[in-house]
Amino acid sequence: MEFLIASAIGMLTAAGLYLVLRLRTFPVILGISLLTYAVNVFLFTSGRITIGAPPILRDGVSTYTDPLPQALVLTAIVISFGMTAVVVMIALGAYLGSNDDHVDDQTHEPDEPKTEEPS
Amino acid sequence: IIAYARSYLSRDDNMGEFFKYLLLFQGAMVGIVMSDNILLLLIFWELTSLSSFLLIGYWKHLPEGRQGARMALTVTGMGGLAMVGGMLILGQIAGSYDLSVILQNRDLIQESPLYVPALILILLGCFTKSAQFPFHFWLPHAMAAPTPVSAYLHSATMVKAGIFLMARLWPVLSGTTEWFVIVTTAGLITMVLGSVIALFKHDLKALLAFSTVSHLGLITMLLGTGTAFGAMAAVFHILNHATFKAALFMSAGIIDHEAHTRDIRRLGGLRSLMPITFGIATLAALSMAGIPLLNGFLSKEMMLEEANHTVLFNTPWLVPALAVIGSLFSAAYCFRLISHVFLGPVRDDYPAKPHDPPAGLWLPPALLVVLVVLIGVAPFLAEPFVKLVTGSLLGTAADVPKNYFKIWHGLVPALYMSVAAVVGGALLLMAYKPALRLWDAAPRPEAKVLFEGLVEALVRLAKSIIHPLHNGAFSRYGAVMAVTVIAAGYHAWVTGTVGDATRQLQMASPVAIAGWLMLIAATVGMVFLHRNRLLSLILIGIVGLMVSIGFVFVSAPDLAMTQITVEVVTIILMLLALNFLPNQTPVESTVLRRMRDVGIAAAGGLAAFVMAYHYMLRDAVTAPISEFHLANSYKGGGGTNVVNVILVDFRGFDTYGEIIVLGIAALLIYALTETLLSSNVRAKLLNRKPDQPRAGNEHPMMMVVLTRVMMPVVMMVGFYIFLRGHNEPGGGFIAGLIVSIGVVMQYMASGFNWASARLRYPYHGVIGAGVLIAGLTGIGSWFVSKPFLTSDFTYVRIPPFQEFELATAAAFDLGVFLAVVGAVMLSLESFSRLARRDNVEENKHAFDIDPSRDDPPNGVSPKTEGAS
Amino acid sequence: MNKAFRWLFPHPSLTLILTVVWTLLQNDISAGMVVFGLILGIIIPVLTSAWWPDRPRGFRLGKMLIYISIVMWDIIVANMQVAWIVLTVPNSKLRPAWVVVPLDIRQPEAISVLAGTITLTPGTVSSDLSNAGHSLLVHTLHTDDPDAVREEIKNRYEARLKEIFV
Amino acid sequence: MTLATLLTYLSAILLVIGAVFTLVGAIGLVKLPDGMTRLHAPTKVGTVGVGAMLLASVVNSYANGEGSLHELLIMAFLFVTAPISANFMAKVHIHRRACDEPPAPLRDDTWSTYDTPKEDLEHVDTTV
Amino acid sequence: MMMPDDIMGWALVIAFVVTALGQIMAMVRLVIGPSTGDRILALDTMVINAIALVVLLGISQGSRIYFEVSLIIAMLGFVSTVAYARFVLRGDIIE
Amino acid sequence: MIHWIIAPVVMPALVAPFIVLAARYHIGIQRVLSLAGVVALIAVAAGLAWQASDGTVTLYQLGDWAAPFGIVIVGDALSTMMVLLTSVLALFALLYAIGSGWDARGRHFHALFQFQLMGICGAFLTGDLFNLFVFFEVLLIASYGLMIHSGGNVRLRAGVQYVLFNLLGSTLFLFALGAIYAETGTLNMADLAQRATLISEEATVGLRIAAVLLLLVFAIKAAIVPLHFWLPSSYAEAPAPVAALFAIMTKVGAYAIIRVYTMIFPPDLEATSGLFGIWLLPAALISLALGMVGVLAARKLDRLIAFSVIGSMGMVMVSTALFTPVGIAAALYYTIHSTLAAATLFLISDLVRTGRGSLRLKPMPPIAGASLTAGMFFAAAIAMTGLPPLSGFIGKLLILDAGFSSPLAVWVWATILISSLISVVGFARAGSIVFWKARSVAPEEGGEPPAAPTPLSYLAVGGLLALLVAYTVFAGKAHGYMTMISKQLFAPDAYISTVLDTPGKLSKPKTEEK
Ligand code: NA
Ligand code: NA
Repeated sequence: MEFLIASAIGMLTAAGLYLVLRLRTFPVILGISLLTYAVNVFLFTSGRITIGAPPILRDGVSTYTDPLPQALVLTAIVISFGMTAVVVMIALGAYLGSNDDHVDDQTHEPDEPKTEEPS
Repeated sequence: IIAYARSYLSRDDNMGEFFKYLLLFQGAMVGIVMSDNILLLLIFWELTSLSSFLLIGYWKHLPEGRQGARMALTVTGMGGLAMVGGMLILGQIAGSYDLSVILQNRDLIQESPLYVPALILILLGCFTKSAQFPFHFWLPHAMAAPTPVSAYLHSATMVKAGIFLMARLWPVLSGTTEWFVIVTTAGLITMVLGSVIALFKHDLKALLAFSTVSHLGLITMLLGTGTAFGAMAAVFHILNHATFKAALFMSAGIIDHEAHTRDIRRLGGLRSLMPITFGIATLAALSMAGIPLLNGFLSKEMMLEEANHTVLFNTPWLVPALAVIGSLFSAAYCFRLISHVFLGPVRDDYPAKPHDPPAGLWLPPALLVVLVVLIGVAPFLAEPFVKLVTGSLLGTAADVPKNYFKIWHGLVPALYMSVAAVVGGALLLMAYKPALRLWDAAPRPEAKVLFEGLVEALVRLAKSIIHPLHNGAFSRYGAVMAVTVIAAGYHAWVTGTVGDATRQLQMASPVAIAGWLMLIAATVGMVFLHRNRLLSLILIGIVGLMVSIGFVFVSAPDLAMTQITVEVVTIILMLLALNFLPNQTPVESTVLRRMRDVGIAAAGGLAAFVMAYHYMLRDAVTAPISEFHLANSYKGGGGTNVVNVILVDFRGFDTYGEIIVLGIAALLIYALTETLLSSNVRAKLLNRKPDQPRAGNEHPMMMVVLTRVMMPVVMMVGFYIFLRGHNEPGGGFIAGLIVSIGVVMQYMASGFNWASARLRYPYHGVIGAGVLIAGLTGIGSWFVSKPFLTSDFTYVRIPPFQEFELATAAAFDLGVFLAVVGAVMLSLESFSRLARRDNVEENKHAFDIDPSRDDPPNGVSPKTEGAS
Repeated sequence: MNKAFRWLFPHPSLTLILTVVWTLLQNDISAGMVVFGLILGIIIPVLTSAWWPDRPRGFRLGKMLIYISIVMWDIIVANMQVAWIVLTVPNSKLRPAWVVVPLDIRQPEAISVLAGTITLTPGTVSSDLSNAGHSLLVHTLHTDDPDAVREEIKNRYEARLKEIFV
Repeated sequence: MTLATLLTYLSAILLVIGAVFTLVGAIGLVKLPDGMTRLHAPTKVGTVGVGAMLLASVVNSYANGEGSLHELLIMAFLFVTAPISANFMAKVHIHRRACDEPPAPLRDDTWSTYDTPKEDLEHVDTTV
Repeated sequence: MMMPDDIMGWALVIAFVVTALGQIMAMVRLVIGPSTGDRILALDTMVINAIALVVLLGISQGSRIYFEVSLIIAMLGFVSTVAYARFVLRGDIIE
Repeated sequence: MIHWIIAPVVMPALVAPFIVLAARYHIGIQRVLSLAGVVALIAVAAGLAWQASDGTVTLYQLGDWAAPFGIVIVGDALSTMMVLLTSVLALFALLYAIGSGWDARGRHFHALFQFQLMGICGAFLTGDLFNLFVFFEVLLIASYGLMIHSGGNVRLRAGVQYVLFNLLGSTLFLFALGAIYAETGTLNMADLAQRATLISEEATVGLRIAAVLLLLVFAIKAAIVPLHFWLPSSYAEAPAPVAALFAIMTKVGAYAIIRVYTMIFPPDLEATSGLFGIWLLPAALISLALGMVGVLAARKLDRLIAFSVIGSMGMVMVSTALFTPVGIAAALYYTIHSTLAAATLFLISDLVRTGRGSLRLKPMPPIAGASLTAGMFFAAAIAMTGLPPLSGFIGKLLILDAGFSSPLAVWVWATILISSLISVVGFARAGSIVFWKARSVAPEEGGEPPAAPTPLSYLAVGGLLALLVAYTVFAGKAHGYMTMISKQLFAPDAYISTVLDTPGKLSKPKTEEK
């Protein structure tokens, strides 16, 4: 069991990293989502694995899985959801403005006049 | 000097600014002299460089001004930093930054291994500031500054700051061979070099500047000898030089001001035109040349005397010889100054008609010259002052020499030497023309060009380092970060010790293996199929589904529900975005690059695997705090769903932050949408053509009909999940997502326009209300003098309902619920507002095709013409 | 009075459904739950009624129940048939076909229910509606006689629906 | 042979039935030749399979004494949503021309999916 | 009396294994496609099977805690299926 | 029950939603509310700082749950000082935003600004690591919003990278937290400090991994090379007042490092010994050098300032990485200085932009309000490059002094001295190009002269400069205070006992139980 979960975390991380290193915003964002899955599961496992013992108090039941990591993961899921929405929006805005969804900002010299911000 | 400057500067220059800088500078100089704490001294020291930068650069529009200023700042700044280093070392050795203390610890300092570095650093500072070889080049280029400045700066004070400091530290630093060799050599070379260059300068000020350099060299050399007599000579010469050089600079200024040129070749014959200036300048120049009865002569005698007793590199004749050569050239340029500027025939091609200036200009130099003569004739007047200063300089290191100041010492070698120098100088001037030709023929480096070149080269180098490194290549940034993290983690791992596993491995059921297989398959699929973006979205849907199921499997129903709902909303968001983005990701990176990325990814994956596996097989060092949560969730939190109690009670503060994150996300998305729609993007969006022909029937009937029943049910389920969250899986967050998805369902069925036209929620308000409710619930506990977010609960019974719980946590959860609904809906709304095109008219009805509505029996509906 | 009723119950059947759903959710049929469910069943439709502007016309619940039971039975039977087809008939012998069903019923709800029924009774998937909603495109997995399929649909289901949604 | 036992047997049987149907659905999904035919197996056979399992859960709950009916709700959801999903997927096949051309409708002039907005046809040809 | 529980146990094992198998087969279809419709269908199938898995888990643990999960999957899986389909059909899923 | 300590978090967290709820369409009301909020924040922060100045540690148990089971807010000298710094900085950034009209160039500026403050204050005050993560996210997502405020392609493209990079950072943070909890079973810092000592030397990897990951997370925030790549573009492209506020964000990373690696993983902790000694100081030195070289290389004023921020963070980290009381004290002194200096420079860059229309380091026609702007620029540059008489010089001396004891003393001194020479050259070059060369270029025909900045803008900048001067004048006092703080940091017992020995709802401290 532990091996399955750990290897799944590893696999998700690897795939996530690979996609994060791609050149377009869309795969990069997907990669980050994969990383988020990986880290959420990892964070969950920090309470170790217990099967069939959800942390819902029941009379006469004494073993529960560690509830704290679950709460933490829940928070993490929510936050990374917000983050994903934001990064998708910003990436979209950048694409709509420049018709270019490269994540690398090399289409222009960072200091050339055309980058001047009219403000 | 200030008096002089006022009448000198022309009206159109900004006097205020100028005097601001000038006074700043003076303050700094005074500071250097006064301060007894070396840190304070350093401050003033740096301040002089700085203010001189501003002073020199005062005439901004002249490029020489700017470059001169920057060169001065750079060179002296560098020296200053060296000085900082040296001084701090000194302080560290002496254990105090008090100058008086440091001066007490001569032996301690000179025995310390850090003495040499300290000495070198400090001398670096002094030499740069006093323009000693090899840093003599910056001074003359500071010439662009208005005359009084350069006069003051260069002849009188700033450059002497270095000398002053050498003198000040003389007791602790001098007397060692390092000191002697470095200082004396630098001094001698500077003296000779300076005078030689000065002789061949045509710009009056340049000539004077280089002569200053040479005289500073002289003084340095005297200090370098390390004898008390040398020190006294130095002090005396400082005094004399200050007088005649300042006078000369002012005269130069006057000439420049009157004749509108400083080029010696264009001057001459001014004797008759401006007699007063002539008198002043001549006396000062002769003094500088070392003619008896003028103060220059006296200190020069002492210098030659000292030189006689100085043996450098075990060659007794070296120092005297150089000294003579130096003073020979210096005599030569003094004579040249007199003859080529004032003597000779009156010319008719001066740029302006020169005549003596008003007293306001010539009086100050005149006074100085009076001093020159006075001291020259009656040296004993200066003697007490000089000896006093020397005494304070020597401190405990040595006693003030007994020698009296007199004009006639008898036929000592020094006299022969100075006669030789003067005569030689006169002869050299007669042979000036050929000598000049020789000089012009001789190749020599132009300091300014070198400096500019150096700085530009530096800048180029810096650019070649910085710009390729920070060229916006995120993929490289990410790679660097990943590698860094992995490396640091690996280092931590190998330098640590691995304990034995304390937990048993659990058997994996076939179902778990199947789920694992699918997760892996989907993940790998993501990597190989990510170029087809829609497909990769479907795959990530699978990943999410599997993770959720996995959560159910490992007894985390709350997580599973959250994951799956978040999953759905995320996918909807991504689809909304993908609608604008290209549907394919082209192949761009080389195979090599992809190999590199695979390597990094594999390493990262391995690291994550090892970590996870390591921790899962070992227990925490002691019982985790969650035991408390399990034990007190019901007693103290009034809920049996411990996860939910943690979220809204034990760690409600996290949740508070979490919903705020969501709220911000929505506000941000909304704000950006507004910005985009008010920019040129709007037009682009309005007449955007779909990248492929769309199917007909925007709002299918069946979907709408279903939604009408489904949506209310979903709402109810959401409400249900919300209510029971505290005791069973569920809670405000999941409920919020469910409800929003219900609304989205409606949007998808009947379209955004139709749905929001019928029922418009003020999503901003919902978010704000949510966050406020959560916050106010927290504050509520203040009124029972409990900390923020302290929860309380009670059980009430209203027939016919059975007893149910009322908890403040529920109010907090309500805030969460509202914030989530508002955030999700506002984001989705913003996204879909981008998609509004102007050529689509708002649909009147919930769905397009409705025979019961528009039914000409077996007729043709308005939509049909023009269909394929 | 009538207006008040209409306002309170924009969609009585929906209220009923919601009440049932609530009791099912709570998984206990106590008075309190039913009452609470009823309250929700009233509130939610009122809140969302804006999205259901045109009230459905008459609707015969009894016949509907009969219809549902028939469909249930068909589903069970037909599922076995399809299972058999899937397992036994090789792809080469499989005879899928399009069937076009002209519609006599007009009401969206009726059409939707019909389409749903067709889809749920295996072997047929209602795939599309004509652009004015007068015929339904049905895909059959395996049949030799499309017309028979059409007839069955019209007689067995559409006829009944016509009586349910008047 | 108590009622509980009977119910347990019943739910076991239902489980197996459900399993069989689920499997058939999956097999159909893999085996059947083209998009439209593949649509048949899982959307409904699968649905019934899950339905059976849900029933099993209900029965089982009664077998264990605490009766619960709420699985029926899930069933209801599945049964009302399945046709819509199927309909949409069919539309996808039709729109993407992933199936053979259906005959023209009897009364109207085209199927709603083919009813592509005019402005789309101006700049791209419909063959995707 | 042991028999019924054994039978139940076996039935559960069969159900679990078969459903898992179903998932894997659906995954195969999802990967090989060929058309987007097939892939959406595969996803939809997997969602439904996922519900089955959760229900089975509930039965095997004799716990009702997992009801909400399966309920939500049932409700929302449908939404994502429709969303994918609408994207293929119309591009804009909320128009 | 005294609630002041929570105010810096709650106040902005109430002001912001109220602005969203009530004043969404009235920039005027927004400005008033926002300003009022910040002023109140300053008052509270000042009070808290004064309260903590005598070494008292104020504990606030959220939800009345005792640490480590609940989340606690802890106000000690360091955290309250940072909060005060934040609020003061915020005031001037806000004044400038209003004065320059930046806040009206997009939606929700003030709400985001308040949320940003909430996040920063929370990060400084919290005593719980996961809660720290949450506040990091709050301040980050608010910063995303502020950074892309008013849009524009360049800004958005820079924004994408900024967000993505920080998302990676957040992910790393979660990995670290998972490791921490898995290894120690707690999240409360004080409790961690105690549990870390329980680790046996046969099994240290768990804690070491956790510690190093955490350090890397904070290093990203502190923009230490090679984790600094997110900074230049995002700070350069961010609206000036936002960039000014961002000056404090890098310090959050520095703060976290100082807090965690003096209290939880102190230098003398066996389990984590030799974890980062060999690379942290060098990395800091490289950051310093690279930042200042960047100053020399930059082609635009805003990027130049951004690089100088990296450099100054390098300075802070150099001093921090010594992990000696003297070093930390110097680091703290320099932290405040560099925050103010960087903020001032960013605002000035916007003055230049307003007057000149461009920040390119190319000779251009004279700028509106040149002399005043120039004066301010040189003053700020003097501070940033560490020339006397301003606080930068003092800070530099302090750090050099602290570095004397390090085994790498030679490197430390060489890097600091040389890099500050480079920065002097860089700033002098930039200044003379922007303000002096301008005289030699004739204004091009047709182009209407850009408007001069508003007085309020100048007031904001002037205020910051005044602060810098004051900070220099009272350098002695300030450094004394920093020394006190770093003493407190290296003797965290008071902190730990206050946090862990205070009973809460349903719980007594361990010490009493046993
Ligand atoms: Na994240
Ligand atoms: Na697209």
